[in-house]
Amino acid sequence: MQMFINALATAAILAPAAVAFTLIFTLFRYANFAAGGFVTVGAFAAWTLNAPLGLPLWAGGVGAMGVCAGAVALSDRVVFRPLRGRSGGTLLLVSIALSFVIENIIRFCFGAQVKGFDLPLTGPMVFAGLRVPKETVWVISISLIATLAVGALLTFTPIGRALRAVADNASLANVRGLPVPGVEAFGVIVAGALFGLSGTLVGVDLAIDPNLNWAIAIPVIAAAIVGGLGSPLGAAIGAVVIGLAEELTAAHFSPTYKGAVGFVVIALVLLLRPQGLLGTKVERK
Amino acid sequence: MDLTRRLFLTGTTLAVAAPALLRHGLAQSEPIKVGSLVPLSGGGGPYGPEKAQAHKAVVELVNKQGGVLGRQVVLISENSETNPEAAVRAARKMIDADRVCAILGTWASSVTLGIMPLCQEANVVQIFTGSSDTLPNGDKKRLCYNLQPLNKAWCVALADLAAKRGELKIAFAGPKNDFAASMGESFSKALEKVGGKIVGEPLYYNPNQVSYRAEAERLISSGAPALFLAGYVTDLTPVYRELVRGGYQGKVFALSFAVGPQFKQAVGTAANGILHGSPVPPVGKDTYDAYLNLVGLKPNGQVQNSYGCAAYDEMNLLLLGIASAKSTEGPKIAEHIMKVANGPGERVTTFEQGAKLLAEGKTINYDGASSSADFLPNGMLKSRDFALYEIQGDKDVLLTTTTSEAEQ
Amino acid sequence: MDAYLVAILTIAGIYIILALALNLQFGLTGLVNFGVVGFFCLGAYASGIATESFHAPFVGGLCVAMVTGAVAGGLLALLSLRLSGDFLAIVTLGFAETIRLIFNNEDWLTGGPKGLLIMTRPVLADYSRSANAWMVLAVVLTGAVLTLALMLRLAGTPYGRVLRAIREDELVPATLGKNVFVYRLQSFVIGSVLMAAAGSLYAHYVQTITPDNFTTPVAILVWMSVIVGGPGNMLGSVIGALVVVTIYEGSRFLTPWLGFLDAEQVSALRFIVIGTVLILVIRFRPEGLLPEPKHTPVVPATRRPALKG
Amino acid sequence: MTLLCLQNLRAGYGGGDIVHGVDLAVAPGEMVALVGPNGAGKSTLLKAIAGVAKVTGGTLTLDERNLIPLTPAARAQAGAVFMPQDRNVFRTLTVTENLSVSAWGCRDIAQRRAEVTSLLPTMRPYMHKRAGGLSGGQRQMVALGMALMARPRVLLVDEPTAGLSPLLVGEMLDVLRELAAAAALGILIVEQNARAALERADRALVLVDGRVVRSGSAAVLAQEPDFGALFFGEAA
Amino acid sequence: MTEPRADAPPRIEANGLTKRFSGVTVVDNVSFLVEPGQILGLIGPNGAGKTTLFNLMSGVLKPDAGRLVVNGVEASGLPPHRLARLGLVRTFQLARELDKLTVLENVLLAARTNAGESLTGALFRPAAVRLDERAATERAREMLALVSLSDHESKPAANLSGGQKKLLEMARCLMAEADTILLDEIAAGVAPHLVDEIALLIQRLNREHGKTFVVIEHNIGFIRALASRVVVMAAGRVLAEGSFAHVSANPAVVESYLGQAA
Repeated sequence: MQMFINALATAAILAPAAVAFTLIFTLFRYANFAAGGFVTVGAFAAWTLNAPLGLPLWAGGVGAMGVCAGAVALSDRVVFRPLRGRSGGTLLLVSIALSFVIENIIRFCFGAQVKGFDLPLTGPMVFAGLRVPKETVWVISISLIATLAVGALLTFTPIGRALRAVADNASLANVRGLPVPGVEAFGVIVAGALFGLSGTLVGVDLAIDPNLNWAIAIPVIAAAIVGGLGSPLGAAIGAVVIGLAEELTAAHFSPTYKGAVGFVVIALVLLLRPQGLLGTKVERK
Repeated sequence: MDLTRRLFLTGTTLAVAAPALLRHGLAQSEPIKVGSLVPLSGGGGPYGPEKAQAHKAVVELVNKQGGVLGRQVVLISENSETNPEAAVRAARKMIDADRVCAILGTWASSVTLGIMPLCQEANVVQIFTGSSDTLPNGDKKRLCYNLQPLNKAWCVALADLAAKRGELKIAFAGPKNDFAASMGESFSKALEKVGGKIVGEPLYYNPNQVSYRAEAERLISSGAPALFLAGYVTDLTPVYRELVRGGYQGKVFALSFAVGPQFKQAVGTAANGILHGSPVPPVGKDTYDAYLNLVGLKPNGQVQNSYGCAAYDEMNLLLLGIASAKSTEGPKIAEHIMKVANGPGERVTTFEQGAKLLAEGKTINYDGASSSADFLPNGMLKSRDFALYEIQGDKDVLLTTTTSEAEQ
Repeated sequence: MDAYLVAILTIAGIYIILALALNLQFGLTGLVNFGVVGFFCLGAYASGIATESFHAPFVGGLCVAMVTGAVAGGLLALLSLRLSGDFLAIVTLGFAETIRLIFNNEDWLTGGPKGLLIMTRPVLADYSRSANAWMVLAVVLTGAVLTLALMLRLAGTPYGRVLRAIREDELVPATLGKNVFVYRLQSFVIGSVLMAAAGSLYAHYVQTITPDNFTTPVAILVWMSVIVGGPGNMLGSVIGALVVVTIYEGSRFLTPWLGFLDAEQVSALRFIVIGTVLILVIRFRPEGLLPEPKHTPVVPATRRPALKG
Repeated sequence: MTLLCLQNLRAGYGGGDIVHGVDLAVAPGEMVALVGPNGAGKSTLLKAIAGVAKVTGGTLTLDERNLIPLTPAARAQAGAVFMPQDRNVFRTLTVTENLSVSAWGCRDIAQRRAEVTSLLPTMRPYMHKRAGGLSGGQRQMVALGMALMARPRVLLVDEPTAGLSPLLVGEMLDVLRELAAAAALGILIVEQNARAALERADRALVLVDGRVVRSGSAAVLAQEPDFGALFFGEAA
Repeated sequence: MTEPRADAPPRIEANGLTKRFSGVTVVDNVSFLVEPGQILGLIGPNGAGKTTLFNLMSGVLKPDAGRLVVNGVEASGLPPHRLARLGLVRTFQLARELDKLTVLENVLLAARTNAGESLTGALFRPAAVRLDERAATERAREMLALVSLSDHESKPAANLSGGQKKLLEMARCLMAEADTILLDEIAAGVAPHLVDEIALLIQRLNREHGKTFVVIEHNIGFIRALASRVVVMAAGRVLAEGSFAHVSANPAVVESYLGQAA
């Protein structure tokens, strides 16, 4: 049970980023490995606003969401849009290269020193022998609220509906009078904000340093893939699965192999889903 | 085909011509070249700059005073990135392109060991700070000097402190690297010697992961009344944070270099009560103050730049060794470093004093800023001061200082 | 300085082998293998363990490395090649990371994070240091030249044509009777074997290998070599690898002019530049420095048979 | 009165014209059928009007407004609404959502939806199902409903009966016929089931190789003795 | 209608082939025979399942039910390359030229035997490779000449026009020396004078070389001129079968094209 709480806490960090990854994937059909890079950007943005500039953490988080939304939108405009229509492998390579550029820009600007939020460290609350740190309660609730909010946004609002419509069939959306580029831009911004949120939550839980990039990219992508790359709910559930798998590995096997968990899970899922990420094969011409 | 051929010809011409041109440009360089290979990024990133600064300060001072054997010293600085792969590339450049006679300042044991085969082959002296017990193994030519005691000595000091505090059941955790692995082994032995026992298996984890919750969970559920965390600041911070949040109540022992200002800033008041120890410069000693003044710091009775002072000694020892050997050949320098470091001879604390006496044909014994700088025959430090502290209200409160002798 | 050039050329030779192997997989066959560094690492350790723990000679270590590479490549291919391209990319990436973790954790076999010290070298005993360096260089360059010859041969024969056809549209060669899976498998395994061989050469050249030597940036450099040189062009990979090693090593000599940056920033800048160049090349010159060569027919087109009937 | 007017319209997809100069007019309440053999350019003509295929020459107006410079979305807003042949519903959205999303930017979505459901009452039982799970006939009905959400002046319908059973073919075409009358819509329909279409359309054009080879009253055309031959490509 | 030869098994024997996509039956229990030396026309309105049937026959798709026998060999569910080796090759409705290969290379790829296409051959048998490649090149040039693409042999295939790409596919099929060739709308998008040439070519190959063809075509004139037998499909089923005159007189066929008056 304690383990389940811990897994949930890990899942809570991963979930917003996994949802964002899914969103970008459904909109544009590419696996954006720069996800970890964007989360790192979020963490550093939140830290900059919180620690050196002295803003409260919630303001830092909101700022991080803004910064990340901008960064993701910029990367989409500058890097990915001109490459639309290239093969999935090419885009994957580009996104990996991009994540390296992002990681090193952060290193260039902030150095390799670890950073932490200006946040008092306190002991856990104890319920029936279960230890629940206060931050974990916050992290889980915020993540849950954010995921539900995005779910609600996608399900109930006109723009969310439009987003799903564009992701489903952009050319039909165009004919049906939807402003496709605008809707795509909105989706990119929502995804960016979610990356920023994940970055802030990572910062609450972990030390912030540029190495976060790969450490977070893999579980995030694994969560999204486990979730089926379709729905935000799926990505959130995927995050819980990855969280549990990591906790189990660390508890019963060896913590040093935790890094491989994401990949093993991806491999297993894809083996059961042999058509690969893109679902059905896209006709070449 | 034509293009390929032309490319090939151009390439060949360049490849043949380049060394000749470069050799011409760098012909018979008068200055003595010394390599400074410090971690400016990666796990050792926090400690590299002070080492680089110390190297530079000594070299500038010595050059101002007329150099070594009448020759200027040129410092070649590279970043080891705390990564053996990067360090090997950098070392190769220093050795083959710059033709340095020594490489100073490597910090992580893996880096020191990584470049060791290169240095051995090229007869390049290595002076460094490291604590892995495997360090002496690769030094077949006796070219290495270590200004930090090995883990064994370090662990003896910490185990003593633990015993004094009545903590005899301690669980061990550290990142999966050479340093922590050797620390775990040594600590377990040292603890047994004072009648204690390690709880469970030593726990190793990978640095750079998203969550350390599972590791903290394992430590908490082991029920150990005390923990020894041999991590660097990058991984210690999140592990400690998870421990606090997980409600861990026991005592925590750590290594001083990991619980510096960054750590304290990151965990705040929760750092109170952490016990930590490290090899320290002899605070208040004239040599240490001289070092601080040289790099522009004021002695304040506190430990400052605990690796910078070692770097200061690294450079002084090397230059004195060269002055004594009257040669820039590695094996000769190494031989003479032992002489100037261990004596017998007149005590000197700076290069200037030493060089003067050497020129007069006298023998010297260098007394360093980080320790008295006396070495075992294998190049490892004989003894060094250890200080043990407790964090109280953002400050490191000195509990005791001991001198721990290295075993041979 | 020439000793340094020898060192750089040795590294470049190793990168050339890696780039050629990846070019066979990606440039010719269209297989997106992000696990380059995994096979490289596997070869290095296999060879190191064979020579140090089992006292095999260098050539023995090299053979062990190649066999290990073949087995690992074959298994990975069987597991993932039937599936779509992006799947292979992720699985190979995971393979590389897992290999690194295993070598980092299984100290009894690999020495764990402190690495493996390798005393066996491809040199004759009792020669000077610089002679040794030249001998290692000769061995590595021989390997690179052999690899290049092999690749040019494969690319220039009808075999290479089938691979390129598979890259363009696997259905066409399939409906013309080519067993696409077997070709892909062969291409992947040959590439893996060569990468492992490169790992072996690397291990015996640097003499200390730790898992930290085999992180993703190495894979990025190899990919950059192939992309910049020109996917599908074997000479391009050679030039690409030289360009990449020059950028990577050459940037060291820029440090004095970048005095206003600290060392950390310089090293970060290096990767920013490499990543950006990679993206720019993919965007603006996907064919690389040397475009895929035109394959001229074996019989020149002299006579043209008239349309009969 | 003319609603939609094409003069000498040429169109294609960028690799040479497929439609070689077509004149055509559609009036409100009128249903015009476009028939002809496969590959004659019927769908391309429809797509050119909707803005999906490229117009390369001629004029195209709706209510005397030039449509050519407009994007597909703007043309839909102007009243020229296209119902594609396949992939014409958002499969992952429910029917209600499909309808709502098709009235992007409108304030009276609920009212429009009520209007459309009253025009197409057969949709009622499956309003909350995902469109991907509907049968072919139901899906076509939803696609039609989506087109109607934009309150079209002219409806451009591309083979609405493809893949439908014969019974549903008639039903679908009847619905369109009634719509044209009830909402004073102009309907331009491309239809494979030529006979069924001609039976309901007011006028018809026979397109072969991108040119109109026959046009006039649907009833008259249907009676022509060589009509069948046209579809075996012999009139070309 | 060509009489089936007693000594040879049918080129293709389809028995109850069925294929469903997400619940929709696209090919529904289709059975027919293709005898050696036949030119079989396959016609029907859009969406009748003709191309899907081709995909089933060439192994690109696996049937959900039914059997396929090619040249007397059980071939249900075989992968495309095995079917190709049984002597059955196809073209694609949308030409699938290999963009970056030259026109000549596109054709060379189809060579039936080429020592250089095996790994060991490419590496260890240079003489055989050269010999085979020389023969293949000469043959490929003949094929290109047949489809009037000789002038383009060194162009990348991507630079051909749509019609030329179709011709290239045709040349590739001929190069493959298969005895049964499936042509999917080979004449669509091809200039009219070339369509006639293709028709002549098919006829000649059929008469002189005994090649068997299955032809999907919307150009009814083309079918009428060529096909010795016609299969009409509608809504996934075989609607009628027989000579062109026979099926075009069939009211059900006319209905399927024109739609029934409801």
